[in-house]
Amino acid sequence: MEAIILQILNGLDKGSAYALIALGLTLIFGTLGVVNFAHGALFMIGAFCAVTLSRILTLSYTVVDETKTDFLGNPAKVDVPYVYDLFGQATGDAIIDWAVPLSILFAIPVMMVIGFVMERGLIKHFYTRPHADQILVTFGLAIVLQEVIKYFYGANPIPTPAPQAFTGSFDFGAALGFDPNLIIYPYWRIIYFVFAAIIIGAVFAFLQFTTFGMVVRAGMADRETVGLLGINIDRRFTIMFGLAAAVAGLAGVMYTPINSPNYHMGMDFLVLSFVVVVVGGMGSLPGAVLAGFLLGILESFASMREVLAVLPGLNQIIIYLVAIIILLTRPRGLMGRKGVMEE
Amino acid sequence: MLGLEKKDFQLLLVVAGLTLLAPFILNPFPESSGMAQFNAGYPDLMQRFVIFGIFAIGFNILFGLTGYLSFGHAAFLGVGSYGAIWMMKLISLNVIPAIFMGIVVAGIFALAVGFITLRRSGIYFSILTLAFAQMSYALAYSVLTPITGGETGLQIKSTDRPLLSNLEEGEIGRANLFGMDMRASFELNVGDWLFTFNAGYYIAAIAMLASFYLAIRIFRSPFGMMLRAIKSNQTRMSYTGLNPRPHTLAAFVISGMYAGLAGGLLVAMDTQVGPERMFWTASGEVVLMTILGGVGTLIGPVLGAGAIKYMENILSKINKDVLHQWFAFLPDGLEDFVITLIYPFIGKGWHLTLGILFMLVVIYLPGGLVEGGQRLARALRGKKASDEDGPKASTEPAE
Amino acid sequence: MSKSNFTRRGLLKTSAVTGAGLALPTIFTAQSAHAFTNEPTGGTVTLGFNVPQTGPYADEGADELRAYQLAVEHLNGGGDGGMMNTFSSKALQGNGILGKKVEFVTGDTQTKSDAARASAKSMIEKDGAIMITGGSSSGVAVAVQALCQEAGVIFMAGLTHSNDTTGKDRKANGFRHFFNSYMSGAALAPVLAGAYGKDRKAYHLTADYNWGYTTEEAVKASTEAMGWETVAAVKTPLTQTDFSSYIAPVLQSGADTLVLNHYGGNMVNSLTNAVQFGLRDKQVNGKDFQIIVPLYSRLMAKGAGANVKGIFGSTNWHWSLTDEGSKAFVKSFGTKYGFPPSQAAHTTYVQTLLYADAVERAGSFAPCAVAEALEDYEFDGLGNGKTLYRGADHQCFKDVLVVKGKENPSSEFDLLEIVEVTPVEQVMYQPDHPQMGGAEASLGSCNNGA
Amino acid sequence: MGILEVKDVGKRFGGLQALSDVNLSVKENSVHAIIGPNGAGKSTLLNCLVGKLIPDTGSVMFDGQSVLGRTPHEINQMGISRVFQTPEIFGELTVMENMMIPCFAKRDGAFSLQAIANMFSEKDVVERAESMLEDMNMADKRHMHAASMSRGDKRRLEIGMCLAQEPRLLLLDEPTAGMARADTNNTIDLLKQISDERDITIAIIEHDMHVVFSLAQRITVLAQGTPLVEDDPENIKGHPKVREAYLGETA
Repeated sequence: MEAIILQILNGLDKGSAYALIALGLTLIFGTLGVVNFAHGALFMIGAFCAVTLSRILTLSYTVVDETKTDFLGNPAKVDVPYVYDLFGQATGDAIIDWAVPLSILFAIPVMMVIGFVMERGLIKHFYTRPHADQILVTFGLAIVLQEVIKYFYGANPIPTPAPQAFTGSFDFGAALGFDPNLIIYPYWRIIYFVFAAIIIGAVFAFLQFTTFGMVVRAGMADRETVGLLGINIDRRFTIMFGLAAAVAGLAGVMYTPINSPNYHMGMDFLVLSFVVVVVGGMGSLPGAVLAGFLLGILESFASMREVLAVLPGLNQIIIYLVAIIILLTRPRGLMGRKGVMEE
Repeated sequence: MLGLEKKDFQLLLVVAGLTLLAPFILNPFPESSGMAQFNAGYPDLMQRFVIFGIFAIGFNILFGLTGYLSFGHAAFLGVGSYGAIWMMKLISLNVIPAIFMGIVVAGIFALAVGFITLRRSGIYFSILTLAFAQMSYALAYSVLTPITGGETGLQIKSTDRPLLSNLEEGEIGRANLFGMDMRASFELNVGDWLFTFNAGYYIAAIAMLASFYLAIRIFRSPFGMMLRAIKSNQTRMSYTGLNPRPHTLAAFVISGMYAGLAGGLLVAMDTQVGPERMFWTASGEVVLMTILGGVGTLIGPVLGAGAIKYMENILSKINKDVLHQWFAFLPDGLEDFVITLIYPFIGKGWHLTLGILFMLVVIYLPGGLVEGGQRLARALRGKKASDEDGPKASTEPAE
Repeated sequence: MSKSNFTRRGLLKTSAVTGAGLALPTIFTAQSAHAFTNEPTGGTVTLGFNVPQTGPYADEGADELRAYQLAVEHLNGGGDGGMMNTFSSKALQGNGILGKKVEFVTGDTQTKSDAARASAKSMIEKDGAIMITGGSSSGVAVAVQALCQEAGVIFMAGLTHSNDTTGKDRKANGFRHFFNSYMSGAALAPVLAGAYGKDRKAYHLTADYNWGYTTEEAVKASTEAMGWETVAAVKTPLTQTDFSSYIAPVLQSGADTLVLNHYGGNMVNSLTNAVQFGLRDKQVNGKDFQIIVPLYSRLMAKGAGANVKGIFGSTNWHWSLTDEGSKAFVKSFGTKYGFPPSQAAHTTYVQTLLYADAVERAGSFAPCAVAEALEDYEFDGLGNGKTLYRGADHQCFKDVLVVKGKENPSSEFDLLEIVEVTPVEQVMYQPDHPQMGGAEASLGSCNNGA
Repeated sequence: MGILEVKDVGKRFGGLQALSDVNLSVKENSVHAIIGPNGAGKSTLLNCLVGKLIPDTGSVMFDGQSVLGRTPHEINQMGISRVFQTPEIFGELTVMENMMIPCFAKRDGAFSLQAIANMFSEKDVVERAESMLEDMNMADKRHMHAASMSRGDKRRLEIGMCLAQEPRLLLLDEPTAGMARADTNNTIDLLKQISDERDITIAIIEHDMHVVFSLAQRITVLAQGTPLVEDDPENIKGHPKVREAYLGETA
């Protein structure tokens, strides 16, 4: 029982990351009809926004400390962050400690701009091109983006911890009346889940309740007609691309304390996020979210040792197995529309 | 000739010429010049050019003709390789049965996978094939370790005693063709040039030419026409009384067998298999080769395969010291500056160059390298014919 | 700058020139013209440095490459000579190898065995490399080692920790200086028993591939021999990035120790996740919960950040060692590059020196002669104390470092502290040990090539 | 007994009863038109005949055999060809290739490995396709890409492709929809010619009364998913029920 509750928690948490990435991917696909292989790279760049902000906050000048020596036996150089000078050491440390949450503010404009530039500069020209071309160009872009990040930040993962206040874990078990320590879950992962839920909710609300969203939804359903109505869909689609980039970026920022970011984290998520989107049904936002959580939960259950004892290796293939079963029983994924991406 | 139209026969002749003379063509620079770094005429890379050419030709039969984008084709290459190496480990070190085994195993696997995945089309098909390939990879890496060797893969060991061989005790078996070692080479020294004619390469090259010939025949045959008809209009296809699925399945299996042939040849040239051969990036690579060269064209996939393998093997080996050697003639400050500019794109930065190349090709040459060649040819012809007409870049898709 | 380490086929520099202009075709199977593959006939000798330059281990590969360049510089008489000065053998003169200037070529393994072999083959076939070295994973090491065996060149393994490299997949032409899973287990167990007691319940998370299996087996065997109980061992996919669903159930199992048989990105993520779950703040069976990482590296520790604090593991070498060899190496590496070398850099530097020294002592580049010179060779002064290159399996035997994540690091490199140097006797095993492939494992016979 | 017998066919989509109690009998070698206002269920009925939809109730017999549960290509192989509202042809293929494909289908069947082997003997197919192109007056366009032709030519090609299979029943779904008057008249002439010269039954769904009354020998009027009347053209013209159905719609 405890084990099952725990894996459901895990599944929701994993699922929220999958759903967030798949959501952005579907937004782009649904509105612009573009298969964006660079979406994982946007997620990765989001994570590196957090790394960059924490680098900016810890920008330092060096002071030679005669009392210490470095590894070669020379007097040690000690880095003193500028924020110490600006705010004093205690406040400075607190600011550095809060780098990841602060990065949210930093990442939104950065990601929007990256999204706009990408759409105007490149993607725009590919709306009418075959999907194969879209795949190749966005895949090329993804490689370029990750190689650029690798050039500046190296290949090694970069630890980007959550603020001290959010370390440790919450004991659900004790709260629910089980023995303590049986069902614990880290605070930051709970925050991630809540954050993802808010973002997903906000995107849905935005599309559901604003005129802008209405037009975009109409455009998703039938682009030509909306165009005929004299509505400037293009500008709205640019904004949607920026929004999707921001969603991916925020997913990345918040993910950094969970796993240290590295330059290939986008590629690691790419295949998975496409599987999620397709299982959900190409172009369906609720489908993407549903599939994200479904696959997250199933993956968690498949990693239980009780399950693995019976079916060794199931954890290796569960995502793909589920994808195959769903696609064979439901031709267009969970909530896909007919005729989308079937040619 | 050979049942081909004149144009196709000429193309086949050109490809045959290029392939057979590859040891010369790929080694244009004298050994002692700085440019020798760009020589690609050594056996391993030449073998890879033609083997991955086969892989891409086969992939193009499926993707180029029917429009079904398989994202898991590397699985067939991998399975073919495993089939071939087991044949060598257990039965015979001769490459023929091993390659044959690779084709058969890959064909059977493709039949099974295709039977299931071809129930869907479009991206749903792509994801289904991807799922099968990723499952194959994951299982080969982990729980199937007893069969696949897991991470370290399979090699021929001194303890392997194939049935039809008479190895000495402790001797490690080698791939051969009726006694001819795949690594046997004939070297030709001409002045400062060294040309290597490798047995393995020529076997692979003959296989490639045969595959290429077969591909032309398939492209030009009514069967190829059926496949193009499937890509063009499946509705009309079924309302014309034709069942599209078995046609597509046949193309899928043929394409899988091409991959198996490539896998078997890889093992024949270099007797080892690792599971990464089936990872999704390897499947992606063949897609990129085909698109880069020109989807649906005959020669495109071969060119694309060559371009990517060349970058992977030549560009990645240029390091800072090599650059310093090249630009040693410049004044020190300028030399360092030039090297700083170039360095991110070569050596460990070769992925960056690859990414940029993909983007440039797809932006400016939607028809891939073949279209680039056609434009170039047109431009040259246009200049010769009349200057006022001028070469006008057109964007019509490459044939 | 006019430094030139660029190389091309050694034989051409001399032999081809004689035929220049004559365009005389010469046919030879290498046997008639050469005694062994890529025999250097000119004034230079080419080594092939095959390291990951793209992919997740690119930083480790870059550090290996730095060490190789340093080694080449030292062999050719440049720099301060580094560990050549502290090396027990004095065969190396600083005039290259056997008087031939050392040049090198580099390649990218991509941490894939196919790519690694392609790269190594191009070094052998195109660049005329006489020895291949490098790598940052066991899959690559085993694949390239087998290739070198076939091609008839020497392979000096880089960072490879799996038992298989010198166990069931050992080859006569391949040599490993780095330690292995068995040694990690054997070195860690007593230290762990001392620190955490002999009554522990361990929970293993194991990367689901060969290296993971051998490491789990080794750590299990040696800790169980100390009295620990293994509660469960769960395999995790190599491609896993989020380990929460594997870590969450650990406490429910009643285990009080978590062993992470992970390396690289897997290890960084699983350790980060485990610390996130607050496992180390918990008490189980009245004991503090502990986490163990059998194989540590500084680059990984850097990736995991503060999460490594207080966590035990083992390592092949660490820059804070104070023997003369290590000090000399750190000084010369640190002066050149501005930061201390990693264990990957150390092992690759040492391998290059050992190879060069063996050639000098053998008086020949012929792989079989070099192998003979390396087999059962005892040396000292290369940072690990007295070391034996055992002839039976081509594995180095030396002291093993047990380290712990440092609580108060003084710099970004100062992440690990040495807890104990486990003497070599304790990590010694028989060449036919069951974990090493048993009696069946054999080197085969050395191969001089075509 | 007609060549096509539809008995009590009903089809429901969710809450919408698209067809109910449809009975229809098409006489061999006649031209039978099915007319009705928009939403009368004409297309649904057609889709039930060719295997795209499976009716919930009733039966559809072609030449004494049931077509229900068969796939479109099986039904086609039984001898029913369909012309679509917007021409469905192989746009990327040449006109000649378009014509060859039905010839192969006729000769080799839906698919078999034998058929693939047969494909390499194409001489008779080429001859047949060429004569078919002659018949359709399209021989001069044989090397054109089908997609680059005018709509009228595409229609002509599609009809030719259907005829190449020598079907016993040709189904046409508003073959003149969206055509200019001149093209429409050409199509009428073509269909007349086909009906006169060949042993073929034609069932046509049409909106354009000019077309219907120029061609049909028998007419079924469909309204709200049920047949209202089935009669000869002259009786249909003034039929009160028909007026009601159409006027009710247009008023």
